[in-house]
Amino acid sequence: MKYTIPAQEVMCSGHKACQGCGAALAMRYALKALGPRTIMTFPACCWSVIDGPFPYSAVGVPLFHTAFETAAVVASGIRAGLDARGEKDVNVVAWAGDGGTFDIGIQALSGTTERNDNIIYVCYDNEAYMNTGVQRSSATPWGAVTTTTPPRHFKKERKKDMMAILAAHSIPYTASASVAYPEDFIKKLNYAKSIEGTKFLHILATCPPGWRSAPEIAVQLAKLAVQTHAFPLYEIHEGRYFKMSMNPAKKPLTDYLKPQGRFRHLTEEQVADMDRMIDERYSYLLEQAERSKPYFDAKKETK
Amino acid sequence: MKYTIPAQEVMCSGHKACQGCGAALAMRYALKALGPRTIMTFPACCWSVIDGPFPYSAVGVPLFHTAFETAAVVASGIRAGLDARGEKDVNVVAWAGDGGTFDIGIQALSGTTERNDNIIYVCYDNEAYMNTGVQRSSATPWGAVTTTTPPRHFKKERKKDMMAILAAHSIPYTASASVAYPEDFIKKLNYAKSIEGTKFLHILATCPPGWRSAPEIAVQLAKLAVQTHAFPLYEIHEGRYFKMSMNPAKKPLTDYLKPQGRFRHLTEEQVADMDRMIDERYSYLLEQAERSKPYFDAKKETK
Amino acid sequence: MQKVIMGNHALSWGALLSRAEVIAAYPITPQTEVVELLSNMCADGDLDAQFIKVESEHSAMAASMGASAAGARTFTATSAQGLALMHEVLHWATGARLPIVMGNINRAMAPPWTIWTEQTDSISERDTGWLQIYTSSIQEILDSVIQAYKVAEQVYLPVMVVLDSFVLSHTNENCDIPDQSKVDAYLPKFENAYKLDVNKPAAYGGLTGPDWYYELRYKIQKDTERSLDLFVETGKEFGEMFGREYGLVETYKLDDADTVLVSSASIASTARPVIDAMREEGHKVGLIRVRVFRPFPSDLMRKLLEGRKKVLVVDRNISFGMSGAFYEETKAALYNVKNSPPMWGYIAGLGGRDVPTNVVRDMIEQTMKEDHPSGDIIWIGVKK
Amino acid sequence: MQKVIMGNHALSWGALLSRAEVIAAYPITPQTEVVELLSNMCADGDLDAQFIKVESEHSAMAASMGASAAGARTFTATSAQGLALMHEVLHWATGARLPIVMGNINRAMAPPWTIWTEQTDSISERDTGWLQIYTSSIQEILDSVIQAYKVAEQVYLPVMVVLDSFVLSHTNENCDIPDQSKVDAYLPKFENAYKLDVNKPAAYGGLTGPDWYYELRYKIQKDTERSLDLFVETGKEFGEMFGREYGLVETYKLDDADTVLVSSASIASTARPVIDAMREEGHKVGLIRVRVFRPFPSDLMRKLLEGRKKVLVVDRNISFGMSGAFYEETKAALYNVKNSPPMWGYIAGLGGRDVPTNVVRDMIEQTMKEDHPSGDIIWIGVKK
Amino acid sequence: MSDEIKWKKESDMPLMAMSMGRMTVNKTGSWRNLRPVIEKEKCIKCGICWKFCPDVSIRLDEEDYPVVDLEFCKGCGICAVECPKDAITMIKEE
Amino acid sequence: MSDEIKWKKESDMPLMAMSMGRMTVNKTGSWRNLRPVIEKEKCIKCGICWKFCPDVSIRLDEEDYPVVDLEFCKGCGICAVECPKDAITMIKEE
Amino acid sequence: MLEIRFHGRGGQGTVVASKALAFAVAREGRFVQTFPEYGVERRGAPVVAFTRIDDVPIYIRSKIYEPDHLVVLEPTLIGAIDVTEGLKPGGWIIINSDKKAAEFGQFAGFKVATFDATSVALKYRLGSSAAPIVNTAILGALSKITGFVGIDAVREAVREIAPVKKDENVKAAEEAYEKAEAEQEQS
Amino acid sequence: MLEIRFHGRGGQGTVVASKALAFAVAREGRFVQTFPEYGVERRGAPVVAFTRIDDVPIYIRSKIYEPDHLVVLEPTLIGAIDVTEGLKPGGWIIINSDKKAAEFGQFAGFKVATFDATSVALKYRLGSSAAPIVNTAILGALSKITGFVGIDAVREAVREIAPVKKDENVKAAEEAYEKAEAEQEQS
Ligand SMILES: Cc1ncc(C[n+]2csc(CCOP(=O)(O)OP(=O)(O)O)c2C)c(N)n1
Ligand SMILES: Cc1ncc(C[n+]2csc(CCOP(=O)(O)OP(=O)(O)O)c2C)c(N)n1
Ligand code: SF4
Ligand code: SF4
Ligand code: SF4
Ligand code: SF4
Ligand code: SF4
Ligand code: SF4
Ligand SMILES: [Mg+2]
Ligand SMILES: [Mg+2]
Repeated sequence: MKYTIPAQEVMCSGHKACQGCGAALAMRYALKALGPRTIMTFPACCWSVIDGPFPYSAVGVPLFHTAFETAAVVASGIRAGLDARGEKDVNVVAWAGDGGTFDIGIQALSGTTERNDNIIYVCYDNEAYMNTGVQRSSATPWGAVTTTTPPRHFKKERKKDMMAILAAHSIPYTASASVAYPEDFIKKLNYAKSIEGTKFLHILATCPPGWRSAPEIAVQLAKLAVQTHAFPLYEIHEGRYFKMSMNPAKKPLTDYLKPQGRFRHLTEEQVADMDRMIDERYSYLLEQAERSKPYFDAKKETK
Repeated sequence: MKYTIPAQEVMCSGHKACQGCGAALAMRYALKALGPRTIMTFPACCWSVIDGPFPYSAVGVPLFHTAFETAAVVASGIRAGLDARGEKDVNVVAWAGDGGTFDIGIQALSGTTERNDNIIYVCYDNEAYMNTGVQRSSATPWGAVTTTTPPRHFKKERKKDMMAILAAHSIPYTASASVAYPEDFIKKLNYAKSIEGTKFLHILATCPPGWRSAPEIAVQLAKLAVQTHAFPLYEIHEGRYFKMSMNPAKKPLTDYLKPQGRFRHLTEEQVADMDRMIDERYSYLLEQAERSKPYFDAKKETK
Repeated sequence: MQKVIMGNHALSWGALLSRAEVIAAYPITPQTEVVELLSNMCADGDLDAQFIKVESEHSAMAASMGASAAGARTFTATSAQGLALMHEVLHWATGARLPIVMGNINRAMAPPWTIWTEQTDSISERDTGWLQIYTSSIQEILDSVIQAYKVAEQVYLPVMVVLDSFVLSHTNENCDIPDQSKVDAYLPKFENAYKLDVNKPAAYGGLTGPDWYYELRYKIQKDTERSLDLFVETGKEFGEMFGREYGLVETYKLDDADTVLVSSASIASTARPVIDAMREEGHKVGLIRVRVFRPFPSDLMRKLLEGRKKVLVVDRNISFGMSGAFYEETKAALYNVKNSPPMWGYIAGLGGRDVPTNVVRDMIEQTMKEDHPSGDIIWIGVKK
Repeated sequence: MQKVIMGNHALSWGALLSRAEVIAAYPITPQTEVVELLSNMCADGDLDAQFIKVESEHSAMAASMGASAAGARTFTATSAQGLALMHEVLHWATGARLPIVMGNINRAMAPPWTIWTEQTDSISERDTGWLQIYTSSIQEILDSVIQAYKVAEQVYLPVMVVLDSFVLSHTNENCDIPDQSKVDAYLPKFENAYKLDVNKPAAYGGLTGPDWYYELRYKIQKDTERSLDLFVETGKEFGEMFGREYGLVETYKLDDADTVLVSSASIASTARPVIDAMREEGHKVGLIRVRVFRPFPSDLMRKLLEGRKKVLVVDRNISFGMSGAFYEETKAALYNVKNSPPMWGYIAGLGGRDVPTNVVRDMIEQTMKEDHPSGDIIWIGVKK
Repeated sequence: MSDEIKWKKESDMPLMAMSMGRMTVNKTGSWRNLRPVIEKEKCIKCGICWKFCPDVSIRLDEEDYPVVDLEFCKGCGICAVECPKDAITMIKEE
Repeated sequence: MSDEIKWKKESDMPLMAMSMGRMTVNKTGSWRNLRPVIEKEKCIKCGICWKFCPDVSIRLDEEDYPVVDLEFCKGCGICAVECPKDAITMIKEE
Repeated sequence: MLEIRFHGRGGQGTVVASKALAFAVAREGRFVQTFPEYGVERRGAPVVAFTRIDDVPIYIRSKIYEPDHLVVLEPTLIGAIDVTEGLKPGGWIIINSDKKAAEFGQFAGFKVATFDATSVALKYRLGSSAAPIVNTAILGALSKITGFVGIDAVREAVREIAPVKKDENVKAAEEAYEKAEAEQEQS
Repeated sequence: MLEIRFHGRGGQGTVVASKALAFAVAREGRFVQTFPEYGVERRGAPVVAFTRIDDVPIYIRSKIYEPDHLVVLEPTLIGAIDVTEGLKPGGWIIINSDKKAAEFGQFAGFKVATFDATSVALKYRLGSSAAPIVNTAILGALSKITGFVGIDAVREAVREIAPVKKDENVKAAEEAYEKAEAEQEQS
């Protein structure tokens, strides 16, 4: 068989994720790329449960469970501890959900990024607080229903643009990725491993119960998010230079929304609004990517 | 006499600011624009002391002193409280230093901005933790000396680009201003008062003891910061559209650096490095302003 | 209106009936249902409140402070990690004299991660100046929120209404939902005399030196002590209006009891049938359920416990290097008392370890067997 | 080496001599000098440590946790608001069994803003499981940091070294700076048996149900109790190597004392000349300075206080609705004791109100005058 | 390592909540409502089913055919949806 | 309002630390090392000195000339530097 | 006091079943307490819930270790776990199953009754066909078989608690009530 | 025990003066304690610092209310505040002033000595001309006038504590030591 992603499995079966959990897939891929010389820290999130109860674990690498708001800076601390002890050649990874990244963890992340501490921060984004039963986060997309944004008061704020916020921190590398495109995800992690400083990866991770979707289409949905331009895959280098990872022809947004219960209440008009927002953002990204071409061309040359 | 700024004085004499304090000037101007129908909240910062000890106050408006990391969200709370009680027509202002904004308060600010709560957030930036005796903040510029970045280990990280970070939050209005240009500052505050949502103002405020500069040149230094492009004055509308408030011919950076003890240790080469960073950022701003012209032209027309 | 509701929803109903004007909260298991129901009540228009969906508990309390300072009646709820994250601003709410009411679901502290009940979270806020009510039934949760505002707004101090995670928060029980009009009569609209007011500008909380800080603290202590009487008064008044009276403690078969069990929350509830059973066997046992833990009802406890033969205190919390808090404080209260009874301290049910009747009985029996406490606290049910 | 240094620099020197490997801290008055000197020591190459300039105290402790979990010796320092902001992660450090050492400068809690000394900040962390040493001289601050690591790393628990704001932090005094080689002998390099190790992958702190959480807490309590012996042992060993012995408490003219003053930190220091003076006048007064407050040395306090005629406890902290913490806990410790002395509780010096010798004397004299404590705590020096 | 850990008493446990075994003790096969069945005939050994299984529950046999590990497969059905050859069918568990 | 507040006892105070007076009780003129002296002759009444005083310590007299309020002026010297006509000189306080 | 334990799988409505029973009992003016076995279990994992019923207020707040009766919503659990653990002798075991009670020979000493709640649920399209929600039907059956609570109260309770398809749920309960009977008593 | 109080203005080196004295005393093997009046005062505001000196360890940790002696770095403070508050009768008042001690008639009952530390500071360019740093000069004078501490120890202490211009500071102290004398004793 031809493996398009590393055969090695660091994460094991038996974990506690729901059927069809995108977060579980994301971890499986990440550990393939990172390998066993990796230390992880998780703030409170679904993965605090998925990994398994004491005295068991599923990830196969050292893991420090930490307080919800601390992932990035605990990783900074681990890195400093390793440096103090002369232990090089270990990936230090903060692994957090969208709530732990966009909301309660953003300050620690901002601090780590400002110091440019040498860690990889992975946010698996399932677009709500799933571990506590689907409450709104600032990563919840406009229009979605959660238990704190009921249908009549669905989420009226736009999804926080975390990539842009990180980019504004002049972070050396930030990239979006998706569980539907593991090869791309792994490539990005490999690049992140290869450079110094703070690296941020933003992974869209389907959550069947949270999105009120069938587990079997978890990968399909993640793919549709990219194909409908709702969740574009791209990189930002040095906080300034954009690069699209793929630029698929746009599929109708409803392909993505329809199978998800969380968008069921939206009127056609509202879907059109949403579509407009998505297109606007997408064209901004394309524009920035265009602007950044010379940078990447120059980079290629020097290689 | 021709007043170029409102004659009304809401702030009074007798406050505890050092001689030549830019933060005191900033407040004087702000209250001229805001007027007495304003409620303020201060996190820990020099203004916690400047305003005066219990049972006295200098600001002349209701003021809630709050914990260091909470300014933005306390303002959100005040606004919600007023709304609940049907009290309209009051400006709710969070007034914080750079430490309380760029560092320990960034999470609360990010949350408030994401909810787009209807407040004005003013950061008076003296580029370090002054109230505690000049420690590094993430607003401290590259190259500066503080008590935690001694000359041999001067600050090696660039000043966090708070305007860009806020812009990435799609904030309706963010603007930089300076105590050397009160008319501009007041105009911006007036605009901020006129629109709904979260507004952010970033004021450079000279600090003679912190910058190790003579008090009498406090306004001069603030002016030089603008004239050397070290602290450009501009606005960002809707998180996307840039507008330069002025675009002065660039003066030599050393005009700005020389009178400040905190930069005394820098070699010529290092000053040149700094200059390059400043130019790079400035041309980025100009580029963005250029890109945004159609937006402002359209805006003018609809007026 | 009679309903079967869960403990968390009793908090929401309490806030609704109290006409909370601003709610700022952040989700955490096992508190989420409080907020979800309040969100729905707001969405449905049943509750006319500003809802601030903050990004952390720290901000939940900070937003509550702002709202309360602006004069609005403010409610929030949290648990464990969330409560702990508020610690600095809990002190703030007290010092700023803000009558905020907060529900806290007792959950054990991490690490390791856990969600089951234990009081260490709220106990470790005992020094923040928040008044604390420990509830033991769904009905009491609802009623306590209303009473909490009544007391808070007279002494200008914040109140925490505490309930066990799952054992109360997720248990559904019969509950009388009082009429809004009656609640309005009991708890009128609040006019905060110290609110932020553009017509009376003042700065709150400015730098205070050794010249007056001490006196400000003294005032807090005096008002805290005053709240003891207020809890009794307002609890009586509540009884008159709603048929359910509340006090600082609840006693059961205490009058002639030799051996008295002191506990709180659900353990104290479970103890009632144990007392019944042992009484039937002829043992003179009685019960004190401590309801108000801050301020600690020291005088009352002295009155109730002086001269008893034996007292055992059961704590579902632990201050490492000392003991359970109810044990420690009951001892402290009864020190200097002539006829102070020997007192046994038990730790039970940490991290949600179930405390069924037989375990309660074991503790009483062990106490009855021993002449004198060994001095050490006794951990019941550690697997050894 | 003899030097005159300030209390804050004694913390820095303690960290330097302990060869702290990672420091993560955030400035706050009156702690800033600790961090500034450490920054300079790092810049000058005197200290080979990773310095993490975090954006808040919350992150200071979180970074410390990461570093400690990775096996590095970790130091931080804070005060008041900063300490309070760490509350959740203080619990974390305990539960994760991380031997972090932290200096805390006692400053009164806001609001109102204030910077002067009071112990309420550290007292309100008494339930987090951190061991706490209250110091009373510049020398003791330095020595305590070194001793703290020695204890922490044996019981895998974090230790807080506490000093009064300004009264100790900004006071310059003679101080012996021990030789590095001797300190190295006393405190060897630490190998954390539980560190994050890619060669022995394990997850730390995973979800734990009611089946085992209770036992994990029990282990913490046992190790906390074990630390009592270790404080004594390591304090003796310190005495042998450096000529300065430390224990759980420090006693002064206690042997034949009828009336015993119990206090801590700078008040206990100021009390010494008062005791001297009153002894000269023929009063049998003695002093216990509680040095280790967590774990509370209950056994020792019982031994030292049983049978005394009168005991007064002076607290520079207040748990509203209860009393000062040293009073409360001393009473709790001496409860169930046959010959328990009557005990008076005084509050003094909150918010940095100065406590000079005459105030200390007032409290002793008032105690000597009264037959029995009134039951209430006595606030000394409130302007009334 | 993958065996269930059975402690009797407090002293059997480590100092802190550290994992001593792997989650493979947790036989998640019991969660399954639907079971994936692979038709070898249709299979082209592309590995896509293996790639997308969130539960690491597809192995390859000696001939490189995918095999579902029914001890762990939760029956999410992703493999069936993703298989380009429709070689996998989900059937109801009894 | 601007008078100093003198309490004797705890019961004189408000419930919480709220301000009861304005900072004009604090005569910051005593901080001054240097004193600004205005030469009316040079002054063009542009108001710039007034505008840039961080201590609100310049008033205008009936003729619109600036007057320094020496009760509060801290002597920072900004007015002297900013005056476009060099009409202000800082002289040493004795 | 009656203590009843419910067994099912996450997603089947087990906890709601215990609550619906409580709602119904409360409507009859009695006291109830109901709570799930508190866990962080995901869909598909076994789930337990408890209900206490009494004529006087209920103070005990521990789990139920020795239930008087059982309700088993998911027959496949029988065998996988020991559902009868702690069950008091002579207690009812109400099983959602199309088998006859007699086929559960292992439950000697208890009163077994079966009712095919799944077909009723499917008939009224409650839940999905892969995972039908059987709680309202089983409640109707329980009412009939045990008489712990009257069908009128059940009807009201179901209407109150069902988030969607209120009518269908009521009908399911009613149909179950009509069809079910106490089939076999072992002792 | 000797208790000394220092008066000056923020920015003049008052706190450092108290520390330098402590450093010097410690070098002579005695015990010291020195601390500022803790405030948040800005530049220009009056500042107070304290030093205790003893031959045995010092335990008392309160402020000094009844100092044995005073050092006044800023003569303009005299009159503005009551510098002698609590001063023990017969105590020294060392004033930085170009006036004669006799001119301070208000200090009856104390021993007054003046020394023009400002000129010495200006001579060695310590601080700015607007705000000269007079602490090292006044210390030299204090050593000579009171003999509380020897000039050798002062020299070493000044060298240790001065952040810049170490030589100049030492020279200032020495020059002050040479020039100063106890001019007038009142009693
Ligand atoms: C301080 C604190 N607040 C709240 C919680 C409760 N909590 C645990 S996980 C979680 C949601 C996490 O959401 P996210 O980060 O998006 O991860 P997900 O669960 O969606 O995987 C919440 C609110 C907590 N553990 N700590
Ligand atoms: C939680 C907390 N940490 C630290 C402090 C101490 N502190 C008070 S003000 C301050 C510096 C403020 O800096 P900035 O926001 O830049 O305002 P500035 O003082 O420069 O005006 C610090 C660190 C505090 N009050 N609270
Ligand atoms: S709730 Fe969502 S993210 Fe969490 S384990 Fe289940 S599927 Fe995964
Ligand atoms: S330290 Fe700087 S910002 Fe603070 S009061 Fe003084 S001059 Fe103003
Ligand atoms: S059904 Fe899901 S869990 Fe089972 S093998 Fe397929 S992808 Fe894996
Ligand atoms: S995805 Fe289909 S074709 Fe590919 S290996 Fe799996 S079963 Fe075979
Ligand atoms: S010197 Fe400074 S304070 Fe005085 S009037 Fe001029 S600007 Fe104002
Ligand atoms: S700035 Fe100069 S010219 Fe202008 S008003 Fe002031 S003194 Fe006159
Ligand atoms: Mg999420
Ligand atoms: Mg600042």
